[in-house]
Amino acid sequence: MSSGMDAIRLASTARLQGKASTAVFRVLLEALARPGRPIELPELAMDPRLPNALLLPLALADLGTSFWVHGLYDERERKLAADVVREATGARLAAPNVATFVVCLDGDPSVPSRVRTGSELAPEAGVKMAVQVGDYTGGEPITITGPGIAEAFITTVGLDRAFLKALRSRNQPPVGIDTWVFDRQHRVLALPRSTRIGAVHDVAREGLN
Amino acid sequence: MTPALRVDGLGKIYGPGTAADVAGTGPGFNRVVSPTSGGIVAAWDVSFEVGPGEALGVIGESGSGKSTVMRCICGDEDPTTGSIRLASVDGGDTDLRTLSAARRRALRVDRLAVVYQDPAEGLDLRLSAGGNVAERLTAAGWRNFGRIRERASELMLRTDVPLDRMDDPVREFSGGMRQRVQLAKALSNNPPVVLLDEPTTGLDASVAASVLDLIRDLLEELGVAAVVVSHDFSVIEMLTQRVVVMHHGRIVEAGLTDQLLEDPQHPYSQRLVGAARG
Amino acid sequence: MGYVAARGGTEAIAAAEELVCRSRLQAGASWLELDQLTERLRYLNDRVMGEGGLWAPLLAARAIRQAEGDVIEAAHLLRAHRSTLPRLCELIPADADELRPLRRIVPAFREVPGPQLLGRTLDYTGRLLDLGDEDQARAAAAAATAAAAARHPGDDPDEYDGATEPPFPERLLDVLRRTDLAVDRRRGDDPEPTDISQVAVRPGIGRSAVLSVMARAETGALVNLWYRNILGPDNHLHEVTLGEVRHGELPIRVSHPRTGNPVLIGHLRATEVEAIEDLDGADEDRTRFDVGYGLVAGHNERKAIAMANLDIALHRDRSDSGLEQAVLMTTDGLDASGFLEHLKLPHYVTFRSMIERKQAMRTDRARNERKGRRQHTAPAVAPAAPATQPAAVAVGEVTP
Amino acid sequence: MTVLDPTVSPVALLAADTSSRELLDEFSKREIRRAILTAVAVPGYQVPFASREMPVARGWGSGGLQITLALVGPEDTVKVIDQGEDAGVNAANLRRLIADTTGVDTTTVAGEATIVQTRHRVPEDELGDDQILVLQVPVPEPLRGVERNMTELRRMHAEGDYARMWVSLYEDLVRNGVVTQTTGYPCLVGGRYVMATTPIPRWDIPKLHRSAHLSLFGAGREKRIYAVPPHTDVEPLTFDDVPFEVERTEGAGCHRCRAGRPDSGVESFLVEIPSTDEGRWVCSDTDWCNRRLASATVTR
Repeated sequence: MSSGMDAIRLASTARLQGKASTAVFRVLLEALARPGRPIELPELAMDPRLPNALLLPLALADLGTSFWVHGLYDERERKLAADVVREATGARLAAPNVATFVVCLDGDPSVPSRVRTGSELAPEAGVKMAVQVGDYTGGEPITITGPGIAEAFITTVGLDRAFLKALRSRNQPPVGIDTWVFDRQHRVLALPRSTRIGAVHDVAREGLN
Repeated sequence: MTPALRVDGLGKIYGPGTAADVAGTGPGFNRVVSPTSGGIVAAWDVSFEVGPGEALGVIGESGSGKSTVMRCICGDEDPTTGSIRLASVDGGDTDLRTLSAARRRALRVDRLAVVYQDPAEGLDLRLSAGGNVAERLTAAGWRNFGRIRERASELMLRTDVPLDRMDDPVREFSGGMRQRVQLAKALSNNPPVVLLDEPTTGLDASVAASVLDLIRDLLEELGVAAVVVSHDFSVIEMLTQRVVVMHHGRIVEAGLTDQLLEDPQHPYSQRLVGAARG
Repeated sequence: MGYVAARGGTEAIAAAEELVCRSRLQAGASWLELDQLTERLRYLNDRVMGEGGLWAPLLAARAIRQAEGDVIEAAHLLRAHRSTLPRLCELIPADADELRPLRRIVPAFREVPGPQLLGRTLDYTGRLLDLGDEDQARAAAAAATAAAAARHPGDDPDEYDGATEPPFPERLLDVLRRTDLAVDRRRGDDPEPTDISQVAVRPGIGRSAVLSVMARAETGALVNLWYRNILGPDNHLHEVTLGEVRHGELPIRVSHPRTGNPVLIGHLRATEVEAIEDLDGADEDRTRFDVGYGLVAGHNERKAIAMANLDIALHRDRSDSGLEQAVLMTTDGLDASGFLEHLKLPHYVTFRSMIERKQAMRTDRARNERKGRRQHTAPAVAPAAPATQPAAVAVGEVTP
Repeated sequence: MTVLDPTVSPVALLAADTSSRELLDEFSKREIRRAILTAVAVPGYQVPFASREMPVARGWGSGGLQITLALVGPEDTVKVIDQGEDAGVNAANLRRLIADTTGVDTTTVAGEATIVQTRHRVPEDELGDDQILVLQVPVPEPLRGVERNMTELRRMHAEGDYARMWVSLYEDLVRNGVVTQTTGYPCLVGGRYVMATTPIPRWDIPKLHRSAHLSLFGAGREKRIYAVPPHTDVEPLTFDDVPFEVERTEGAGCHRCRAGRPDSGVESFLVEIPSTDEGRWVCSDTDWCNRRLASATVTR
């Protein structure tokens, strides 16, 4: 079977319609409103070969939007993912610096510096970015404060220091990147541009308890 | 000591043209229109410094480029070339032209004040006199109503605006009183640099004289750095210690105000002084 | 839990809706057929499609019938219906040169390339109210309809049939360009027409969006904005000379979703206008003309002319005069009338808050009068130092 | 589901599931959802969105309705109020549109709702972290009173340049002795954007400040969506020495549930019945008032 047909077949499992689309959106919204808190994704019919990070464009993209999929390790996987998103949403594939949605499959720290962040006059042009990680326990511990967070807390989100540093440098609210981090346990957490990500590698570890 | 304001090699061309098209303009050619591009070289190669507590005069006839220089410094216009530095911004290391439009506008809140010839440019005539002062103070972060009222009252007293007019719309004020309110607003949060553009032009002679007195006293008291732009040597003589003479967009002479008035070197300066004395 | 009907309001609106439907049905007249609207009230039908932003003659007729002739209500029904329809693909921008004219006039010249074709227009019909006998008129209409149905295209050599006429080779703008009399302001920064149903327009948006807003505007609003600028306080407009005024059929195509090839899906009627402006601004090229453009769905010449004239005015008006904002934000019939009519909604919470402030002002005034204090000095609260107070706040010796 | 037919447009396949009763197609919902997400990520910023025509007129809750329709799923329960009242004609109309076209459950009890759509009020019951408040907004621009030009307004928000707003407060105090802004009091959100608080009364503003719930604001006619996430500062613009005052009337109390009377120990936003007798005040939140009455009866 050609990879094109493969994408069409996979897209049929990934095409979020009606209730599924609404359910995924509500989880993405809930995650964004309460940054740093992992939220369970709804049960979906999506083929398990497809990474959950694709759910961001799958639930929100359409004819009038564009997307980019980034992944250095597996070009076949990356291309297939992009074909699936295009097939399942009608969105255009575009360069990372203009895309409405960016999916980062590998946590490559160069990605935040390559996407659009909007401007003071048009914060809405800031990218919506999905990052796929293995699990949240890995990565750099950070403190999180800002809107949606009752009290600052320390957590890990599965992203390493370099990625978080790149993200922090691009987030100058109201300009910045809204990030959703998907793990492999069917969960998602969000780091909107309004969230202040603090470094804690030099903070006493007791803070984690 | 770092000058409060430093302008280096400032140039402004309206319309087409670059530095290459400046040749053939200026006092030596008696024209400001570039023979190569047709653009208007309103100002070129203008450099000066103003120290804290010092007042510098910029004198010239209309069309000499003096107002262009002022508008470039305060950010109303973007110069074609040159740099502008304030001691209050990174200790004078940063050329203001490299800042974003938003940051440049923010400088007008507490680093730089402008007093325009036409009070309508510096004031909102629909607001009360106190409200105009409040605009500058709230922009600078003042959030205490009583303190703002108190400060506005002080300034009204100091600028001879009757206190019982403080809450009246400026629209109802005479030209002289509007100009006093403009001074009160500009100086309300002690900006380190003040630019005054023909501050008394258009006022009746007696009113102009009293406003001039007020400006002189205020500049002395506040120790701000001031740039006074005027076509009128009597204004420059009264307010400034040093002066530059502008003609066809260039500085043709610079010196101490009293010396230059006494003994102008450049023929254009001589003509200006002659006209003023005559 | 199910549907919880709140007491009162639900019954009231259901009863009102029932009354509307019942009255519409029992109007005491025969049922209004859709073709009576599309064929006998075509200006009305065209206007509703234009302002509704949807070319669908039978749906527009339904909307007019349901709205009992309220044009804005009918446009609202069309647009709300469109909201329920998925947007499956984008049209290929139509080429106005392909318009097959049913009518074409060029007021700027007596002899032009192609014909001056008066066509179907009310312009020179005597504006005398027809008080003829109803039965005779009915019979005449029936006879004419039957005769038209029996006739084949081409039977009558004198009858113009737009469909057989090829597109005209040159429009007036082409002539002006050829003779170097027109400013060329074709530009590349707005290549894909903006679909205004997909974005929130605001000042600074591209010309295609501005033109779309005018094409969908309420006819009366656009005509009024034009006239207001001719005679009213705003004064941004000159009277233009009309180049082309055309009404005709425009072919509409889409890209095939898989092959990408253009596919003809039908025609819509449109009115097109070119308005020629004599440039006289200080920084404008007085040796040339500029041209404003209007194109609206259906036959609606006054709207297309207002649009073309406003288009050129917007291009010339580079100041912050507010004309652009006025065109973009105030000409939509649904926006304006919806907001106007929302005043009929309950407002007793806001009104209560307003009364409360009036009382607070009186209390404050009374308190100050008792104290014999001027009303507008600092409040009795002890002034505290502002949090962000600059280091020095005083002017010379008046330092407190 | 025929998905392997390459002649069918992939977009048509995505659209195919939309049931004919819905007021918004899948793509319209997606566009609204994108705007909602941006709004939550940039608290207080007015995000432009396309704004579809709804079966209600512009200015009649079309913005709130679009947000609610973009949110609701089968698990939701919706409450709709206008002026605090579930039974108001506009609330009833919006509720029936939402329920009829989505099949979602509705309620009048604030605590039972997952989504509360409202015009002009915030319920007296404190909303929880599993609830979303959707506010209908007629005029989303808080600075329009001091500036009409949209380009300049955009600049002012971009630069956080709100001096003229402060001056208008100053002038108001000078002229009138009190801040006369009634409903829709301007607030600074998250220390960054000045936001129009629809026209809810000042009484309701503290309920938005660092709340547990998410608030979404929809302006359909002006095509803007904005948001206050949970636990976000919503500070009414006022001078340090001029306290922000909510609506209160000395001695007034609800003639039904007695809220507001000194002996009741509880306050609510009261609306006036134009009469001179004792019963001239009543709670604007009718369901809250009803429940107080019912529980008082049971207690007795």
